[in-house]
Amino acid sequence: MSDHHAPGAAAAQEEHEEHEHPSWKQYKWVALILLVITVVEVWVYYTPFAKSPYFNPFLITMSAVKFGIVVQMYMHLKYDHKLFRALFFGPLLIAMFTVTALLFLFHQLPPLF
Amino acid sequence: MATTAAAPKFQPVNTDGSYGESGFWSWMTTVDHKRIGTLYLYTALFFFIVGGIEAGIMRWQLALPNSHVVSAQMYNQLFTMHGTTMVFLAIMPLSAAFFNYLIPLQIGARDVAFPRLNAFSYWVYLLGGLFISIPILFKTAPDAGWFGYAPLTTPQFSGGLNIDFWVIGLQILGISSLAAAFNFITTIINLRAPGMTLMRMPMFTWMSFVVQFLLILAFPAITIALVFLLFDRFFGTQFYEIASGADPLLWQHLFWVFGHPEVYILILPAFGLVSEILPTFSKKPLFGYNVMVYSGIMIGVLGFGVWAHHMFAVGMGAVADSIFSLVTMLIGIPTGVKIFNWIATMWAGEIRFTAAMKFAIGLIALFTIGGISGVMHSSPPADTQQTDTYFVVAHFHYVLFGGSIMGILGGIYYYFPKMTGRYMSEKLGTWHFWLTFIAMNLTFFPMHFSGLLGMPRRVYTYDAGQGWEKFNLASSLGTALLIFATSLFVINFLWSRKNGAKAPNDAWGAATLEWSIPSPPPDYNFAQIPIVTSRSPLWDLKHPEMTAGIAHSSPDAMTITDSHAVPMHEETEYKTAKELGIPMPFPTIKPFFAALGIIVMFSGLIFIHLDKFAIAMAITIGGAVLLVGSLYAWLTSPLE
Amino acid sequence: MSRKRPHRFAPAVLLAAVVLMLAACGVEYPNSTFNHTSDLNTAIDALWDRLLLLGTIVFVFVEVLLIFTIYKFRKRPGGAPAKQIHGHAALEITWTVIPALILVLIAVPTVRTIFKTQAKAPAGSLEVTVIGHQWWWEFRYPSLGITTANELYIPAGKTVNFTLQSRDVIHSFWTPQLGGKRDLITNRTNYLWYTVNADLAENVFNGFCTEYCGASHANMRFRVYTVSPDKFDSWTKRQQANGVMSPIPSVAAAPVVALASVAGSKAKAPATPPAPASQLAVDGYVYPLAQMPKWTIPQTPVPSEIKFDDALLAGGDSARGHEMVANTKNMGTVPCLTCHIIRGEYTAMGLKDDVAAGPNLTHIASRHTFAAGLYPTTPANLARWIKNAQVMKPGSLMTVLGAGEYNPMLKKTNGSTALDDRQIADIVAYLMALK
Amino acid sequence: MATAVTHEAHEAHDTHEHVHYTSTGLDNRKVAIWAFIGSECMLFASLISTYLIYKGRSRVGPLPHEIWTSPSGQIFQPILNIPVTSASTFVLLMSSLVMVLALAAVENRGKPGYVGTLLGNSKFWLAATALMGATFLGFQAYEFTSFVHEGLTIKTNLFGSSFFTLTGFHGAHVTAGVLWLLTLLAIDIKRGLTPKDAILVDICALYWHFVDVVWIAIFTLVYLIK
Ligand code: HEA
Ligand code: HEA
Ligand code: HEC
Ligand code: CUA
Ligand SMILES: [Cu+2]
Repeated sequence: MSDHHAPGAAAAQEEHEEHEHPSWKQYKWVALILLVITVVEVWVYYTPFAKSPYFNPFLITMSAVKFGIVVQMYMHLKYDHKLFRALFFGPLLIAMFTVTALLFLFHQLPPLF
Repeated sequence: MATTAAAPKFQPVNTDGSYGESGFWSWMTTVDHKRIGTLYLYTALFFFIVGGIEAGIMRWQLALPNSHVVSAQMYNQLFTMHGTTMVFLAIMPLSAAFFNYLIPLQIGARDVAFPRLNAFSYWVYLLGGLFISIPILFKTAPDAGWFGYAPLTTPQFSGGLNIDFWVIGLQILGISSLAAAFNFITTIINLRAPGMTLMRMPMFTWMSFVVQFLLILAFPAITIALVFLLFDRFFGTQFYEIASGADPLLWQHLFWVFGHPEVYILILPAFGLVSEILPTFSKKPLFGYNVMVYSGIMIGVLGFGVWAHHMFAVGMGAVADSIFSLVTMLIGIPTGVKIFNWIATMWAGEIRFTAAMKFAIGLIALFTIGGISGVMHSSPPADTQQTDTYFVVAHFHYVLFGGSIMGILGGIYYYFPKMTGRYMSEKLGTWHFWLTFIAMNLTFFPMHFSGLLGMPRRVYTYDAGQGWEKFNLASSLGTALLIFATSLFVINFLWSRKNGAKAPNDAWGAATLEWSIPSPPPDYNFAQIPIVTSRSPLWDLKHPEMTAGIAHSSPDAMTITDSHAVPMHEETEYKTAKELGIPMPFPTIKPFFAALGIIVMFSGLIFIHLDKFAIAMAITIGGAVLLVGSLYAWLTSPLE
Repeated sequence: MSRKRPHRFAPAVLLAAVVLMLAACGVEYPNSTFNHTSDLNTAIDALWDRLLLLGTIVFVFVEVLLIFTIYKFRKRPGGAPAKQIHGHAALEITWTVIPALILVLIAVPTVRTIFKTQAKAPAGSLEVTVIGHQWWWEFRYPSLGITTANELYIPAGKTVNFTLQSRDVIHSFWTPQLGGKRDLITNRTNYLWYTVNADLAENVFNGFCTEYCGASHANMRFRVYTVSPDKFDSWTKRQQANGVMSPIPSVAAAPVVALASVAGSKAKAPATPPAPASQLAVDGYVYPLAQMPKWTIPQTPVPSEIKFDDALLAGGDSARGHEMVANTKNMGTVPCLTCHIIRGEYTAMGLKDDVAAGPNLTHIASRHTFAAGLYPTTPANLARWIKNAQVMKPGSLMTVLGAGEYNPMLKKTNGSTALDDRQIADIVAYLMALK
Repeated sequence: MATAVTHEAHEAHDTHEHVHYTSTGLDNRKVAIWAFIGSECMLFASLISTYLIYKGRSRVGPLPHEIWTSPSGQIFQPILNIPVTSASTFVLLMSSLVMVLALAAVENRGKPGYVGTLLGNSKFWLAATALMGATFLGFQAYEFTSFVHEGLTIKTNLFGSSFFTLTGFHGAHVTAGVLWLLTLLAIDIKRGLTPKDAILVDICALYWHFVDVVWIAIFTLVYLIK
């Protein structure tokens, strides 16, 4: 199966990765984006939009974006071995499913039907 | 005994697996996965007997209506500890014994990824197990059932120390399971021999791999649930305090988010063992290997979506009941695939009925019954008549005893020659099997009836004339027979260690790597790491006619960087690690002290409850210092 | 030889199973879940029959296939060598699809039944509030103004909607013969409703607590009497009346105790205040003791540790007992009314159902069992109960009242000021008058 | 980073434990830390679920976003302090950037563009990350004490219990991270971290970023959402 990576191949692949490894230039942009999103989030909190039904979904989307950026760039999951992606996103998926299910069960989310 | 391999020239220095380096201290400091596996095996068997004795007393009490062998309070402690012991101290560690012993051997590794962490896991398990078990001797054992529903466990309703031992004990045991799981995940991902692709791994390793993921994902949920309870009991938080408006279902959900994956943690290793035994004794490869892998993964994943089927009586509402019911039923499909693939594995084979094989077949027969009653539970309206009755008790003993225990017993018969270099007595084993098979059904089958005829579970006594007498008497007689049968096993096990017939490398004519090295294996396992070219390397080597039709592919020679790797062969010579120039991890006591530190640290909490705050602080800080100190010493000293 | 055994053994197991199954429908099984006694029970049973049928088919198929395989392909001299088969896609798909189809056959009626049985109770049902306590049952009929304990009367043929709540830990309400169980959960309210078949009037059923709730979980039982609607009304009248001896002179003018209701339920006090008890108390229906089937009469052995001279009971004076229980001055040694409500007695206490720690005793003598179905209501049993409830029922939350008895709550032995046997006999005589 | 490990595999066979052959070519510790992080997802999922489930269920105040009047008439203001927490969130977010630079400094030690520059000064970056972590903890300590002054403790109500436990667990993770960073700093000062040691920094960084990511979720779900 393709799951096997012989070490030689892996080494070669990583050398390749090294190349793509984000640099200071990217890092600083990433930091800036994170910062801007956070500022927007907090700002929105104080605007009338905070009363809108879209406020919570908006915030959750924003923080999901931040979450994704940090994981992909700073934790270099985007550039790393795909195994790590599986090790992280698999459990994350199950965890998010569990949270959602629990919130439904305790009526913290509107009922499905 | 049918063997296909010639006896090896190799003779170990001594046969207890310790290679000259024996004695108490060598066991305390060992980091060898095989010895740790052995420790797990003995400890878990001990706890299995403890749990069995607890069950025996319970059945003695329930043999007749209105009888009074033990008090109500004692009975409640007994069933709580019976469940807790069997689940956390017997079956899980029995599985861990096999993880430890077998995974490195099956994937062609010299040890696990973190040998010292492995020792640490064992010591935490042992000490935590004693911590939670000993109170029963002083009549202060946990008494809220193995799933300890809040608010019964809150200080308001359980003021004594009983629940303290439970919440702390389980917390400690969780540490052990988690540490071990990280270790095995890394081991399986990283330490496979060249050519041992994931889809060439033996089925036991595969199922263990799935189990490790269940462990790392299920245990956090109970850890948090227990943290809340611990805080409630010691620091005055309100998580389960009904007066503050707490919702008792919070505990139930968190517990079962853990609890249901937990039952698959208990069964999948047994499934793995059976998947090793059946092919060997049918002289056929496992039928539908890929599908067996996927169904195992499916069971694991779906297992996270069914937890609330334990809560069909709590009033979750029709929608939630329906969804959980449907997902629960779905699990029957991949499990059924396993059952049929096992039967297909035997189909057209040459079946040898060794003791191990009998237990494996027993698992198929008995687990099916438990699985079917599980599907009966999965229908919520029907389950409202079944939940919390003996029908449930029947269900889970069929899957736990008929499944996990049968599989593990089969595994012990099967791997005993590898571990000790000697066979267990087949004659006693046959007796053991048939008595267990009969007694098991005699004990647990009548529970289906007593349950459907209205008998609630967890009752220390019941009134006469309710229509339950004969079923209970049958169950109790069955238990007596079960104890007798288990004694035969214990005798066989102990006797055969020294007196069993000698076993060669390949005791049964199996296909996988662990059988290519001496029995018991040398401490470094493989003098030379084999290069694997198929799923059944040893059959390739010894019975090429069996595997002729399969495509083989060696890993690219370029990619084999391990200087010890050589093409697959059977090892017949014994040399020390030194002679071979294989670096071995140093034995060390540090993991033991780190584990001890954890236990001491947690024990301090008990004194908070006794209102001895200063003592509590002193003990906790002492434990923490011991823990941190040992950890620091451990992390800064070289491994090998 | 070993390979032949499973062959003979399995059919024997099967046969035994079928025989037992058939036997299970007989009268020997007073708590059987298979009798179609209510609409709920009938719906569940229909589902169960299907589960059992399909389950049996799967069971027989798998076991027969297994036994056949291991018999046919056992290794024997001259047998065919093993065929090296690695898998078979079509076969594997088959045994994925067929179980899936079987599951559909189960899933569809399951979901239907869920939505049917969990719908809102039909309007006009009799409302009964069930409150779980460690370790006894409180039953309230908010629309009728009745509070009773451990013995439940319901009219056959009429829908009863149970509102389920708990005062302490989780319990579960279950009458196996009548229908599925539902949990009583603290800080939550659950519902369960069913209609008992009209032809089942004049029946008694056993009920159980089925969620582990502590020391005496096993002793948390109850009785359900299904009676005809007119008998139910008659019973209702009796229960609405005050206790037989009340009102005692000193508090004669006190108003009727307000009928407390569980938070959330909109109970109203009965339209007409109950008539003076002395006339009404013994009127009205009670399920005749003589008709109680033997399995509804508790056979719990009375602990021999409690010594009580039963001869004293014959001389018990109910008036003296009444004076002891209902007189404020005695509250220190005879504190019954700090925990129990006896309607009409000492209402100045103001004890409400919602606060009362123990069962409502207004008509205790009209209940055939007490202490949550643990003992028959006889003077001898009551006397021992009052003397030492802890020994009578492990962990019971009723204090130990007999002189010289050890009180585990206070961790000391009661002194001589506690109740002596004579006094207990008087109190028992009074209780036995609370018909 | 991992490249170095593989290259060195043969020469260093007996001296360094982390150069063992692995089937994927990946370092054992890195695989383990990812598995650990996966597990932590579930840990925080349980904590966050509990917080959200108990939101709005407290019978007494103080409350996160609502004014609460006690039966005795005392008025409690909404307790969460968004400006202060925004500041601490900012610090933690930026610490991730600094952490990345620390790793880059170790990985690229000796490479042009790094030698002698601030970018190549791993000690500085490590110390800065630890410092920012400590700052975050300082904010948290301030927040906790001010809550206690305003009448909210871990014992007060369901909100208090679940809030302090959730953020406390996160704070404990940050504390562990700070200690870890300081240990690395000590090693760096003692013997200097070389590209060969990059793995040590890498796993610490992964942990650190994860703790940051969890805070992103907490900040939104606990502080901002109403
Ligand atoms: C080894 C552990 C183990 C295993 C593997 C299982 C497997 C299953 N369990 Fe069980 N279960 C427990 C251990 C286990 N269980 C325990 C310990 C409890 C009680 C906890 C407590 O309350 O103390 C429990 C309780 C329990 C309940 C709650 C009952 C209640 O309290 O009311 C339910 C409800 O749905 C359930 C369902 C199932 C199902 C559907 C499966 C399925 O995975 C079974 C699938 C298998 C088969 C179906 C058989 C083989 C399949 C075929 C031959 C194919 C054809 C079959 C069909 C088409 C049906 N189990
Ligand atoms: C995990 C596995 C497991 C196993 C293997 C068993 C094994 C057994 N269990 Fe149990 N059981 C549980 C898990 C398990 N159980 C759980 C989780 C519960 C729920 C607890 C709860 O409600 O909280 C439970 C509950 C439970 C109950 C219900 C209690 C109640 O609700 O009131 C009963 C009642 O009969 C019972 C009986 C038995 C019996 C007779 C055995 C037998 O199979 C035991 C057989 C074992 C032996 C026979 C070993 C003893 C051997 C010797 C003594 C020989 C010694 C000889 C020498 C030293 C030479 N178990
Ligand atoms: C501390 C509170 C308390 C006091 C005081 C108390 N009881 Fe009780 N009583 C209880 C509780 C609680 C129960 C329910 C116990 C159980 O069934 O587990 C009970 C049950 C009973 C029952 C059984 C009722 C039934 O229907 O099952 C009787 C009869 C009884 N008490 C009589 C008395 C008498 C008479 C006195 C005074 C002499 C008394 N009790 C004092 C708490 C109390
Ligand atoms: Cu109440 Cu069990
Ligand atoms: Cu389950």
